[in-house]
Amino acid sequence: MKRNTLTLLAAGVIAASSWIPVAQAEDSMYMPSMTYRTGPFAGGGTPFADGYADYFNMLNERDGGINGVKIVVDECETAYNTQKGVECYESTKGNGALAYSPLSTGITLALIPKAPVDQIPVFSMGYGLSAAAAGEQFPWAFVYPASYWSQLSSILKYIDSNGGIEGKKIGFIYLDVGYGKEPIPLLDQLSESMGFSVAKFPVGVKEMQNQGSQWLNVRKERPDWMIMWGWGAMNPTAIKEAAKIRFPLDRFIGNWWAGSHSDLKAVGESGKGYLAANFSGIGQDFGAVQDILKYVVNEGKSKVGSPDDVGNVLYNRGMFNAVVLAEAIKVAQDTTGKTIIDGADMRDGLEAINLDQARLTELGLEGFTGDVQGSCSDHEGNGSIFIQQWSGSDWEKISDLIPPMTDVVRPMLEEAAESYVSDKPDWKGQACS
Amino acid sequence: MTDISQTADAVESLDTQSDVDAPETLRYTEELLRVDNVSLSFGGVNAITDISFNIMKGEVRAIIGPNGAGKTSMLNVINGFYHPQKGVISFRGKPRRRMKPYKAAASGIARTFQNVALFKGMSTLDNIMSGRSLKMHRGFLWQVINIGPARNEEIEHRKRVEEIIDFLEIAHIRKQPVGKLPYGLQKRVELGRAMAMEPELLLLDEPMAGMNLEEKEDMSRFIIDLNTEFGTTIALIEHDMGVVMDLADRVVVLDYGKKIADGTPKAVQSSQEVIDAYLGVAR
Amino acid sequence: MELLNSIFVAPFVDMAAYPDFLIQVIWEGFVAGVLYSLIALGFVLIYKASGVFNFAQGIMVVFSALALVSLHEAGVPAWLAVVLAIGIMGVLAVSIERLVLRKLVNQHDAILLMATIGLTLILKGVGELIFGGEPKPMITEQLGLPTGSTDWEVFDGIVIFQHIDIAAAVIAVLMVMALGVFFSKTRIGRALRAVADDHQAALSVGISLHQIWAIVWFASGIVALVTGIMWGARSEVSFALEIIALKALAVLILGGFTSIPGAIVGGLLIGIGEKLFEVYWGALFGSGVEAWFAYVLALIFLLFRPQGLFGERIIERV
Amino acid sequence: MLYREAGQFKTSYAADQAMLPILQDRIGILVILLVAFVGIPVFATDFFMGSIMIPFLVFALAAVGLNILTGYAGQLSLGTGAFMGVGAYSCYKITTLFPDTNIIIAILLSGVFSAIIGVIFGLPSLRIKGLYLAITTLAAQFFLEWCFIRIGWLYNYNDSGAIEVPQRKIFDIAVTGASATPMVRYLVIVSIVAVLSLVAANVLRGRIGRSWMMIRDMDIAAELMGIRPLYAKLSAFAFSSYYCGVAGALMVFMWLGSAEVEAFDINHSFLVLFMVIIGGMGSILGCFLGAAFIWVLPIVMRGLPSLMGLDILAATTEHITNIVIGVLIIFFLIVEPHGLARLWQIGKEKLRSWPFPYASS
Repeated sequence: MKRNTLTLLAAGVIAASSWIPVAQAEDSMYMPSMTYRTGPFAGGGTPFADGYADYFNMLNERDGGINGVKIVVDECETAYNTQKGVECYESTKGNGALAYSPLSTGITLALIPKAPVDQIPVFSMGYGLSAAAAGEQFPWAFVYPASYWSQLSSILKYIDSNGGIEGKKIGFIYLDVGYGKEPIPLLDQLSESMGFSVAKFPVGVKEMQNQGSQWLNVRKERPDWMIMWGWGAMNPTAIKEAAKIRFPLDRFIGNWWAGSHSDLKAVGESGKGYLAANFSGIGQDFGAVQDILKYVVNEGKSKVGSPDDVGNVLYNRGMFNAVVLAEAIKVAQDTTGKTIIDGADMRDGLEAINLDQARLTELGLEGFTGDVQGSCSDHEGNGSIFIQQWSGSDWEKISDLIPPMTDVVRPMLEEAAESYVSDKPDWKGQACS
Repeated sequence: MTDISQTADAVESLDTQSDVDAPETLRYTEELLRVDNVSLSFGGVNAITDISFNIMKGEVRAIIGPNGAGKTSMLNVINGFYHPQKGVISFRGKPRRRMKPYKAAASGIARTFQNVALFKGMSTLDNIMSGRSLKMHRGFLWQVINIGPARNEEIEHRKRVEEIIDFLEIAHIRKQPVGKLPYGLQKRVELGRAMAMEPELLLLDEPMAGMNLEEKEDMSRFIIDLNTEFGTTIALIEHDMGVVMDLADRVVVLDYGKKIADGTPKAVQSSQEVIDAYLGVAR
Repeated sequence: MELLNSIFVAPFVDMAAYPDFLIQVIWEGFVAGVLYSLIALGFVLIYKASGVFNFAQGIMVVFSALALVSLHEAGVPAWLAVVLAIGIMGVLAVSIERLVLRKLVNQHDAILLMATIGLTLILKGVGELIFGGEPKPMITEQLGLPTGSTDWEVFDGIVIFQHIDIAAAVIAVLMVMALGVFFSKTRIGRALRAVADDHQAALSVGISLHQIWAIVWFASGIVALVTGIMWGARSEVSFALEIIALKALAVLILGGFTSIPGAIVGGLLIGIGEKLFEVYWGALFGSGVEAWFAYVLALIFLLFRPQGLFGERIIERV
Repeated sequence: MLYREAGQFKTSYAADQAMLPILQDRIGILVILLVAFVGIPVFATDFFMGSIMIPFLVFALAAVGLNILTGYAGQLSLGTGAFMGVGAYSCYKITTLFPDTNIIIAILLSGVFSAIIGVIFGLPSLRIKGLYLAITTLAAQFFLEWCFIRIGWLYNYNDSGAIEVPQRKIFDIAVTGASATPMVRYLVIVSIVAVLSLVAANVLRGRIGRSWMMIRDMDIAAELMGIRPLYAKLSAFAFSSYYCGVAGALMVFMWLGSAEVEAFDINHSFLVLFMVIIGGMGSILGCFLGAAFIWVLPIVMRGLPSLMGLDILAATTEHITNIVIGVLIIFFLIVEPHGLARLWQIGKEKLRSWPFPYASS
């Protein structure tokens, strides 16, 4: 008897896809986790995913979930690959997913248009599309606690407050993909208004570990400061190269994805002095982190390699991602009165978030980050950053919180949002009063 | 004895001349291909040195010589695969120096190869159909929809190919991939492919190498039929002297890239220089 | 006019104005070139002896270096870790020969190439499974490699030489010399050359092809380990290195698939060429030209000299 | 028992040359088309259409493209991803420069641009062969990737550097953009793929297809039979790149919705190559089998641990999937270089002669 391939295949695939766990049980909510524990950026993806999962699990263990509803964290491996990420999204969105945090600009860009259709918000915490900060145009996307543009403006403010920026030359070394190129329009604009000059040094993804030429060019250009938008293996290589050409590392500032423990571990002592922006607290001296250690890590319920990794920059950032989501769930529960919420409620919750210092203290995160307060139109929460410095063995916070230049950044964000929406006739924004 | 030495002398004297008039009056009158003073070398190594001969329309011409004599190189020069450094080749009276192989094919020269050069991934039918490539002209767009002209053309040529398949008695392997056929059959398919081109001049490079007696007889029969029934002019390289003597009208003998004899099989066979060349007499 | 100036005049004026910088650029290119050469060397060894175009050479670099670092992380002393890593490459070579090459004898070279692409996937999967996907710092100091730098004051400027780069160059030279001795003085080496010249003839005088293949794969495994250590010391050991290793393919086109001197000269040409091009002309194209410079150079080169710098002219036969 | 060709006599060359000479095969194709055009849209879930069928069809089309070049014309290419990128970026430019262009036409047109680029990078194939050529396609891959980043015009100088698919409608039904339903997108894509596959099958069976196979099997002999290598090779590059280009446009416009340059990187080229190897070089059917296999395998692998009640890290299954695909590639190259398509063929032969296994055909 002859069968045809396609039907066989179809049967097999339907069977396979139905294996994917459907976790919408009575008393739990489903929280997908897009991770990349493989591929060239696994070094950053792994601690982030650990922190993310451990916080939700801690809430489950300590409090029995959020308002008594447990959170099921389901990991899907994207390998930092957009196709796989979209496939993860499509395969899990039907499970009652509350929000997606893709941890990749490419995947975020692919999900932003899908979010309003599927009614599931996208929370790209400090990455993705800067323009998504404009809530009027992007009701379903959030970039708390700050967009890339806000971050860059804070970094420039830091430089300005350390010897002035006018008349200086700023070198900008970046990963030559969408992520790295994002801040360039703002940099160009601010160079005029603040009176500094810019030299750009793109690093191709394939050349991440082969930056000799870029740093030769840096030596040729002799900038006063260097700013880096890097990720993965690009970071340690850049810091090593900077040290090699004797660039003063205390004038070399990475963005918040270029300042993790895994980046600097490979550099060690020779990276001493290197600066980086950050918005999530460092170390284990927070109540919430201690609870994670107590309820999850020490109970052997974490995937984290060693307990020492808890509290690392990216671990804590992954945890903070979960904190914001958990807080949004709680806000949504409180406002709707439901215990089990859906994606639309989650969106409202995210928009109404108010993580001020009092609330952070309640959560066991005193001084962990600046106030994050969302609104209908503000989807970046006006978050602040601080600057940290590598001591040769660990990160140390060396500055106070630096708020962004909202007055300059906001109009640009809105303009970018407009242009994004312009060729999408059916795009639905929202009116904010 | 005297007889032999005389003919041998005749051959010798011929060799010293550069013109290539036939040693005896032939049945054939029209010259199809003419090779004049051709030399070919690879990075200083001479493969062919100053060779001249001709092929008359309708004859069977054999090229013989010991291994490494430059026979295959000669065929490669004739169908444009190698470009000689010196000399001129004229086909149907038109002289040419450099020619691309596909142009040689277009002008009516086909060949088979010493080591079977069939398209191994294709069936017998497709291999022979491939010989019709030059005769098929329907453009890309017709091919895309594959109805009307392109299809009719395909069917029309299929008819010709089926005739060749019948002629060569290979109907039973029509749809088999050629890679797995026995050697003798592969040689036959290759001949079929060359026939499909309906060439004026067919170059056969050792068509009977590695065959048993029965297969050789079959192949000889095909070659004779091809020559007499279809009137195809044939130039062949062959080691089996018996076959050469039976088939060829005229023979040209090469040794170390030089022509050492040219004439009827009988005349060549008795040439002292030819005998020396084959026996390896030190010179 | 301005364009012509920026192509033909300005870069050279720049070079002449800051000769110290030019020297630095050439030195950096030289060191990168040494590493390209080492990867290409691994390719050439295998191609010479078995006709396999080993696409997996890049991942072998990562795999061996990761094995070394992970062993050390697991508490094994550095010297022992090196020995064990070499051992792992040996086991790998034997298994590849047994399980893959032996079964693919006499296959078309494109098939062999694709098989090594499959091998790349396997090594990647196994490597990430065992050692994890995170980048790891190379154990430079534990291996006794130098870390400092030396300044050379010249032309009113300085040229900085990293000791690790000098070490890389020295080790590369030593390794090429060692391979030279191995090929010319040992019995196995002579057998290897015989195989490279003519497989059939080598077989007929009683040389075991299987043994030879295992040995060359082992030898390129060691070359890979050394490359991995050197490159790892310059940045870190991560799977991202694999893509850089593809540049060695361009090197091979310049140098020819079978020539060891070709691999070295080709590597240096590409290393120095791409640095000079990026630094002095890159801005014209909007920088980042290093990503394709090597390949496009190889492509142009191919059009004029398909057999490579040191390869022999190819005569086609029918 | 039912798969028999006994009694089906061909009385004309036309009938003998038909694409599917055996009645049962024709019925089989009919059933497949029925399932594809009616069964799946009616019964399948959005996930099945959007995340399994659409990517599968995109990859199958790309694999057809690569197979034409590698499997039929014998020119190994490692630049498939970049050629898909050319298609995607062209389509983006067409739809944004001429917003009124019908989206289907824009997609089909975008293949023309990648065909042109394909011909340009195919030019070296006239002088160089085999592995050397593979390296020049690598040059194409990296050079084009760089162009996608560096030439801002290609992505309309977006800040994100990505191409965002605009919304386009046909008869007031959204075909692209986020509000296009998976069913609509699926139907568009399955129609395009079906038509293009038929075209490929036609071309490959005719004079042009034969000239490619001649070049593949024995280029010297082909030339001596009157095939011009210039035309044969470049037409193969053009035709193949056209398919890759359309596949790339479909990938972005019908599936991903937006794309950065990474969507077209070298790993993507390899993925399509794996599909061709495992599916079967020189077989259109193989492209579909290979694409289905390579795309579905990881999804099944991801489902397996939880099905078996194991708690394995998502990353671990990813690694194991890599290993499995690697092993399968080597396995197929050793045991059956013509891949799944050949296994399918053998299965059919067995079925033909069943229950008399030694009655050879």
